[in-house]
Amino acid sequence: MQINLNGKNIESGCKTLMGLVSEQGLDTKALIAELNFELIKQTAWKDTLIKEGDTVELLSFVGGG
Amino acid sequence: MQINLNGKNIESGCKTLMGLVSEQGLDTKALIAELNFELIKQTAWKDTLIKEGDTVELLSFVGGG
Amino acid sequence: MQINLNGKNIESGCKTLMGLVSEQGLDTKALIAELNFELIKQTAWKDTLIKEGDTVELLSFVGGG
Amino acid sequence: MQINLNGKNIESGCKTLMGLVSEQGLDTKALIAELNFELIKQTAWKDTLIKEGDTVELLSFVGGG
Amino acid sequence: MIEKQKDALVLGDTEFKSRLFTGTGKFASRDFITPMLEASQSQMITVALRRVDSSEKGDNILDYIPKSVTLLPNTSGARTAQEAVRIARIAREAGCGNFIKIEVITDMQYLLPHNHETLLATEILAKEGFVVLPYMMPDITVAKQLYDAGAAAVMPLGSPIGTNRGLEMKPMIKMIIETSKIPVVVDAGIGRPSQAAEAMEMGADAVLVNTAIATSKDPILAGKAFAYAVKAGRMAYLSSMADEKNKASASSPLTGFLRK
Amino acid sequence: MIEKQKDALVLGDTEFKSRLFTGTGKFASRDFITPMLEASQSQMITVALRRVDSSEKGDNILDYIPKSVTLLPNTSGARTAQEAVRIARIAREAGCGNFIKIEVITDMQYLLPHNHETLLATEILAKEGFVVLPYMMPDITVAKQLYDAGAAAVMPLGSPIGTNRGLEMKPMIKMIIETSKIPVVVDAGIGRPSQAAEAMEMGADAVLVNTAIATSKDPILAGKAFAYAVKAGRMAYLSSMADEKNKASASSPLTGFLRK
Amino acid sequence: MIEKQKDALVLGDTEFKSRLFTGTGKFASRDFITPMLEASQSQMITVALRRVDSSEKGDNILDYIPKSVTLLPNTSGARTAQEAVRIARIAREAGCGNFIKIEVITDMQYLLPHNHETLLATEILAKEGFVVLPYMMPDITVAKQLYDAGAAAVMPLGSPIGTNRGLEMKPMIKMIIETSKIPVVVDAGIGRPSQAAEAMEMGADAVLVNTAIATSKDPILAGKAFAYAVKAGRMAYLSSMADEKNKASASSPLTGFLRK
Amino acid sequence: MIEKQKDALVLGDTEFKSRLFTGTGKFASRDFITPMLEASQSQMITVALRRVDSSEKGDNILDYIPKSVTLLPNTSGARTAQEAVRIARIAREAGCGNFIKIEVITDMQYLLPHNHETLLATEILAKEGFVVLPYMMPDITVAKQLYDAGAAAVMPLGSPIGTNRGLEMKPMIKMIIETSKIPVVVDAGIGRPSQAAEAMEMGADAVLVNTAIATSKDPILAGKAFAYAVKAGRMAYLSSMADEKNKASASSPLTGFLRK
Repeated sequence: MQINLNGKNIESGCKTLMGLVSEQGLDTKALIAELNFELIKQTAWKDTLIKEGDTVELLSFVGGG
Repeated sequence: MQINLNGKNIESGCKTLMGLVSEQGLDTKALIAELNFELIKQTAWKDTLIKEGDTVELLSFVGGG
Repeated sequence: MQINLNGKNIESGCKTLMGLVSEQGLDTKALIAELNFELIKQTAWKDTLIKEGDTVELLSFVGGG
Repeated sequence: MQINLNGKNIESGCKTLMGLVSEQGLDTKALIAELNFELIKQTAWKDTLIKEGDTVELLSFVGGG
Repeated sequence: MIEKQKDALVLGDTEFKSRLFTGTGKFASRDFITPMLEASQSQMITVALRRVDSSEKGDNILDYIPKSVTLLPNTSGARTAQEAVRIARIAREAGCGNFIKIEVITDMQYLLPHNHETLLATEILAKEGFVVLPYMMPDITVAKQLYDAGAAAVMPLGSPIGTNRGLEMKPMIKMIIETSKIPVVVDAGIGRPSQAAEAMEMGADAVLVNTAIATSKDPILAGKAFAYAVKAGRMAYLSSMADEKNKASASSPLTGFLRK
Repeated sequence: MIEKQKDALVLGDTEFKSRLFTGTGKFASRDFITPMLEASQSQMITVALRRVDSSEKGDNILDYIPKSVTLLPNTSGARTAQEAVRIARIAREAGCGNFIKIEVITDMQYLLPHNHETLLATEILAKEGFVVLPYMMPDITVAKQLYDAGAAAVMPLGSPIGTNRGLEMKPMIKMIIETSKIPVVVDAGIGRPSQAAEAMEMGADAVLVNTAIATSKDPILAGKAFAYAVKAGRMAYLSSMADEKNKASASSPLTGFLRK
Repeated sequence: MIEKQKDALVLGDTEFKSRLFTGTGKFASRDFITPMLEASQSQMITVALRRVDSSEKGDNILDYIPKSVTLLPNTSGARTAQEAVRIARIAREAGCGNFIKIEVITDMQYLLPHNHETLLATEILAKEGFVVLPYMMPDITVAKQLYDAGAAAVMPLGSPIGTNRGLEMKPMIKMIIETSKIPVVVDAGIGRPSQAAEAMEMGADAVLVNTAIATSKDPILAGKAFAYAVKAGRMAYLSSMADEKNKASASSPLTGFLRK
Repeated sequence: MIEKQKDALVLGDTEFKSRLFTGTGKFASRDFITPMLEASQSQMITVALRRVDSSEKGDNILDYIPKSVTLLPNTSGARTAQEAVRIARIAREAGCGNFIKIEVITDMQYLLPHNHETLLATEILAKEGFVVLPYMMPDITVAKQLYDAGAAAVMPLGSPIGTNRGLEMKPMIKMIIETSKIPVVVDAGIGRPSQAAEAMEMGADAVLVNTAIATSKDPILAGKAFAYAVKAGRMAYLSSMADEKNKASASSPLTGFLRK
């Protein structure tokens, strides 16, 4: 199915947010996830289902002044 | 009758804007008049009637930077 | 006899530098003495004779930047 | 004969200051000449004899601040 | 930035040969105004608008200003965009032409302008066909907004009005000059001809000087002094002088006098 | 300090209407010198003296300087008082008149003058009837010694020669101006008309500008710019403008527009 | 202004002994962050929020910051109030606490903040219980509006971010300090300990330093240097030193050594 | 310039860990001196020498100075090299050690030092084995002469004594630091810790501060403040911070928050 990840449309077969994150090969440690502009705590990722057309933002803190 | 002149309520017997101006003993040369927030050209002052409760502003240009 | 003390001519009856210093009622603690432009250590004051026309400077350290 | 011109020892056959100047191929217009540290006016150059060991300085005004 | 070949400053449809704008405030006597304008050759001068009170002598300050000089009424006294707009309309209806200096101040201690209210007033008055010259805190973001709002120029302050402290805000003004698509006029705080020249050297299109001229012991001579300084600074800008250098460089040949 | 009523600068027996002194160094072509002098109306200009070498084109720099302009030969290249004295004598004997700018430099990195050798040269040359203008590090003690030694003026530097950094030494120059019994000419480092104006505003009697004019893209326009700036600064000084203020003060009436 | 007797800076419910705020940007390696915080004893540090991309090494910058140090997420990247608000909310929900540095920039050339959008974001976030520290152009009018909007402090810039030019905006910052009812933190442009000390001497309540520490050859020593400077400046402010004087005054007795 | 690896300042045979020199002048009470020295950890302090008069309380200022602190008698009051030499000899014979600050002043208005008399005194006293620290007008030529004459360091003034105006002579001091083969101590005019830090950042080896500490409302806190500032400036110098930049550079990633 098609979902929008960090502004790009991608094809994904994952059913959960956790699945999507692993699929992207991202280290979860520093990760922050928004599903349709709502923040999802990491503990909830594996139970959070994603569906066609969802918008996902994966963010993290970086150095800044 | 009562009119509001430059923010103060005054008692006046004048019927025209020109009358009011002379009553105030002001030199008309530099004068600008608003009747109820509308500018009245000097040429029209003598034909401009004023009535109870009117608001009159008499202004002039001064030095400024 | 006449001696010159700190730029002023004074009359003194003292025979020794120590005598002169006491005569002036100065606390010796902080005092530095020159006799005829030569420094005399405090220990030597009582044995240092002064004679007519000698020049004596009595100095001390003060606050300075 | 050997003379010292502007700090360098040179060989010259000229008998007069004027001769030396022309030998150097210098435009006389802007020229100032010292013979043995004494200024010689241009009008006198042709009558000024130079001899073995003389020191000649040829100077001119240049741009400066 | 102005167009170099033909060095005139154009605001609205008016062309200004003089890049020195002056003001009518603070003169010991109004009689100084006309000769000061002559001496300085200034072609634009500010005036303010106030309620009359019977005590004032009634002569008209406009009578001291030759017709050839463009009037620049200011909106001093305004504390909101709305008040500024109202003053501007009265001034125009009163026959002062359509130039307006927007001045909105809520800081009564340092008399520094309120940029956002100034922006709002600029939007309204530009739409009404005024030639809008907003007096502003030097702020590159606001300068761009004023341009978008239709301002004819921006007038950042050099330092607080009447302080004579000159270009305290120089770095910010410099950035505005570098990036502005409309003329930049340095207004307020210029207390010395050298400061006016400095503003012009860095590329300002004009300066507005009132206090320094009006409060000098000889306002006519002072007006002339600023006129010369503005010209000097403009010429320096046009002749593109060399920048500051860290190392000294001799103006005479570096060889010793009798050395090689 | 100059005498105010009749505002001319007198050095030796010569009276100068222009308070801008110029120099002949660093011009891309000598052909700029004559028109620059016309444009700037400068009445005094410096030249240097050097050994010729056959390679140089032989034309005479003096031919580019109108007779009405006073020549100010400098002693550049001198590293001791003795060398400076010798150069001065040659220059005078060569018919350049009796003005001399003493310049003795041993610091070959920043080209800053040697005050003590300069003082020694001044003593000798003043006795020989020269009109001595010593170029100096701004030092109030040395300025007084130069006066005692017979200098006609003192010429403290604004900043190192050729840097265009302006009045870096302003506080020291200010003290010299305040206390000097002879004219003070700010020499070296002035790179902008605004800086020349600033020097004049604080009471300098004249400025000497060479590099900034000679190295600008348009030396003639630049010369004119400095002439205007010097006049502007002088007028400002004479019209005694108000000082800097810490508090703002309105140039328009402080009453709100429709408030009392 | 802070309360003198007990000299601690309070923002929200948190008390800060150190008046040096630091940042996590621009370090050659994140490994400098922890020791820098130890050396500087800074108790507040900024972080930014961005989209991840797979290329980045995934370690968490927050792991380099001891729990005792307050996190100050900034809204860098925001070009409108709405974007700033969204970043602030994410940061808080992500467990970074409720401090937020509002940073809204549309000027991509000089990176100067947009005061009006910053004001709008402050109003919203203060209502939502954030401790709002807005980064701003020094503008006394906007500073007052930010106070009215509920800001916990104002953070005017000293000079453009990353320039190390120090307190270019000193006069404006001074006026803000004089009039502000909330703490004033000088943010951006501070490139030297001396500049940090200068800000504290004039009464700033704290300074935020990132670039100067992170880009120095020895960020740990540099962090310590700024810590000392901030303390020095604060002590100077509290010991109220004498002002500048125009006249010299001797520190030794003025009598000549052997004179009366 | 000092040797970096082992960062101690060596003058004569003495090693100084503290780069803050202090003075005993102008304190409201001598009782401040001992605690100020403790708080500031200063290891060198100046004293002056004068004729006594019977009115003075006779206690000894030297009793307020711990033995661990090096005494630096000054020659204040001297108007010639000879007077300075005489004071130096008395001070040494009186048991104050062989450090001497040469101070020769003839300018009684601004109290600026007489460089040439100072040079002459330095030559004589260095030959007699004194550790000579000459107080001087910042003059690169004289600094070199003082080195040749055997000075242990040079002490150029920042601004006139007691003015608290800081590094007015910064450009000249900078050149001296760049070229000096002996330590450079900035003496006089430093009125704020930030100014002391600034001097150290540009590479000064130490600073001498008296008036600013002695006349502050809390001389002990002020002494500590200057100690911190000197350390901060020194650390900044050793950690070689980045220079000023003309262009801004972000401390957070420049990508928009949700943009690429």
